[in-house]
Amino acid sequence: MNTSNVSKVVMLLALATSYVAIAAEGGVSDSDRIAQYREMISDGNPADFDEMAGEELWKKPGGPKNASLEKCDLGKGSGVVKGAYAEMPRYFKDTDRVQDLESRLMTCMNTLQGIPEEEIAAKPFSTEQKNSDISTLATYVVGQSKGIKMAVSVKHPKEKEAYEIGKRIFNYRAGPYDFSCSTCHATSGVRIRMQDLPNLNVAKDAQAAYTSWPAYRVSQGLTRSFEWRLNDCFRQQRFPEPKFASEATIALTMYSAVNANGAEYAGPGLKR
Amino acid sequence: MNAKLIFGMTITLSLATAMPVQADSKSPYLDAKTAAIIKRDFRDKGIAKADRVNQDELQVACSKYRDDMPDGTNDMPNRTKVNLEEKQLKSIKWPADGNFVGDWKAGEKLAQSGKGMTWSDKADEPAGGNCYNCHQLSSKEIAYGTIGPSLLNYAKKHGSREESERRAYGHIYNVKAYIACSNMPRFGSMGILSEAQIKDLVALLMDPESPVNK
Amino acid sequence: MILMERRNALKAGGSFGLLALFGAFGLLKSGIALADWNKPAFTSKTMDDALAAMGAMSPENNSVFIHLTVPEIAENGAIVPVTVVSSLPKVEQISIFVDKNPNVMAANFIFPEGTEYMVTTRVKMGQTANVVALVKADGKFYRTAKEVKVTAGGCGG
Amino acid sequence: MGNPMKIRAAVKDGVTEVKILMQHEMETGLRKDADGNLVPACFITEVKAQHNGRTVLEAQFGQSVSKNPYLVFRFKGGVAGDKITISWVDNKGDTRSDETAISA
Repeated sequence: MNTSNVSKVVMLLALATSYVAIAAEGGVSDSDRIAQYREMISDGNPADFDEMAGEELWKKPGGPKNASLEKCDLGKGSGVVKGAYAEMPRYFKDTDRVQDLESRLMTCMNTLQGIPEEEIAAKPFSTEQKNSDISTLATYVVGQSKGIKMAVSVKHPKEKEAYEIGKRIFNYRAGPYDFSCSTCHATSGVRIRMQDLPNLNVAKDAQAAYTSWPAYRVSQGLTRSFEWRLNDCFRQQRFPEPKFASEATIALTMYSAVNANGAEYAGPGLKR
Repeated sequence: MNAKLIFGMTITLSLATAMPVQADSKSPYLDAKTAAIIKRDFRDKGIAKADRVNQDELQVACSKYRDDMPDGTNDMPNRTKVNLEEKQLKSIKWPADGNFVGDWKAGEKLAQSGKGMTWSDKADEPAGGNCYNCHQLSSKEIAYGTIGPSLLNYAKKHGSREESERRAYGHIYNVKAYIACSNMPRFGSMGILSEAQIKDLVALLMDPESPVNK
Repeated sequence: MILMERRNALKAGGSFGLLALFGAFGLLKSGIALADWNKPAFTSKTMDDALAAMGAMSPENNSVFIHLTVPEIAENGAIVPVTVVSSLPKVEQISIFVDKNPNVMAANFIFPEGTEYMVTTRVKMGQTANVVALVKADGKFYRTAKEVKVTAGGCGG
Repeated sequence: MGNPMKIRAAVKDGVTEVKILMQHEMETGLRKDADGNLVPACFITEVKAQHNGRTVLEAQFGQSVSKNPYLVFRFKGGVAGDKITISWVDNKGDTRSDETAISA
């Protein structure tokens, strides 16, 4: 076979392959195409940079007390970061309340570093101009639970209560559009515009959704925390703004996290 | 926001009260505590004022019961549902000129826009219709939601022309007059869209030249 | 593994003096000079202008020996993954364009001997458009293109 | 000086695959900020990859490359422990260089 024959064969093979691809296209849905897109961008997540920056922040002395956060107790003992996020939110004895990650980080930044809580709550989310310390710290902490199974407890009465209150807030319809979380997140197999919506009452969907937050948001070029995720949901619900790391957002986080129990934590994620 | 009954104003429960609770789905204590937390934990931002969390009668009922669920888990007593729908129907202001139809091209633009009434929107900017978020309205637009039914070929599906126009106007103005706890906003009754905007959307649904019916 | 990489990166970040040295001599005066940034090509507003600036007036269409992988739909135009693989012999360079972007040329890659003829990167797309791959092999130019639909994301609120 | 990049390099069957994620805004110069002012262009223009000092890939970028550029390529040769160095320059003259060792 000479070279021109070889190229003819290659050409025919390629044509045959593309014919098969076209024939198969009839069965490809837009959801499949979006899944294909997500798969293609899944490697190379810029949230890795926030994990690195968060680790530096965790270890660097700061605040009026010039102390690091290395002694912060995230629920598994002083300084234990590995696997802590997979068990949060949880009840903390020292504060006598249920706290999510950001709320707990705020406690540690306050008690260990001496930074006033109001000062932290004033800069809860990253912006194009400046990353938020607490959000960056959260990205580092969640990364240390990668691959660990979600096991959020509802054994303590306050944990159980937070879950129940979270469920009620989830179904609370109000505002000019009559929306609640459940307007979009209580039905399986529906989408808004092009985006599939997880049914957060169902384990399979809740697991996939919860374990992929915090996430680097391509459209914003920023890594977003779970508190941000809830905040922006309320914006789109046409609600007023939920206070950062408040009992309301902690309860909703509890509801989402418990429904995701049993799944391996997979964040920080990468989203459109 | 006419017809807005402010609930939750009389809750006097102190959040600091430590009370052993039996946490379950039917607990007046937890209901009251949730209401108090919601009142306390939301604040003004931009045009979205804190009092938006106050529910009207319909919102209270539809937070408690589910109605019109695709999976069939409707648990609202029928009498409650009918009662709510009758009240909502009264809030619909039908066009004085008896004409329901505007410009479908303006309607298509409105249908594409998801803007309106969030804390990042401005007070003087008119809201969009948010239609494509939940409905299919064109066989050419691939980015459509499925929370609501597809509205393709709407004009051919709902009886005579007059009936269809009236039905479309009423559903956009206040869908809750027909389905008490529908997921869709009450665009007219809640002052989200003007009469003229609603007419443009009716035109989008009804005009034979619009992408809905092409 | 991840931890080790992070440590390496952090260590590199900490040693400013060494890096300054890299910056001044390592990259710019490494002996193997970088090819010049092709300003006419990178500022071209149309495909024709860009191809002319690359010296590729009428490249041969060839989707058999250039394999271009892009998503059919991009959920967000800020990241559109692009992979180009060429089975042509003697590939010298692979360039990637987006035909409706304000500046159509996105990237150009130069392949020394021993480097496989493939590259993956990510480009921005302002709207639904064609991604074009241009391959220069043995002095000749070949091209192929695929459309990527950029969709409206989220609820637009 | 630019921010650190992430580099992974692994050799399999005599071919080394290099994956690079760079930290850079990649501003097009066409975008307006919240106040309506144009954000000046700032983007990586050139990237060079070296294996034990030998260039294995050169790249030139325009404004259309995504924020935090990602790059994957493969070259023949390379054994575990060899040094991979990636360097970039942007249009403002800022530079960055990081290195990693090839893993098996």
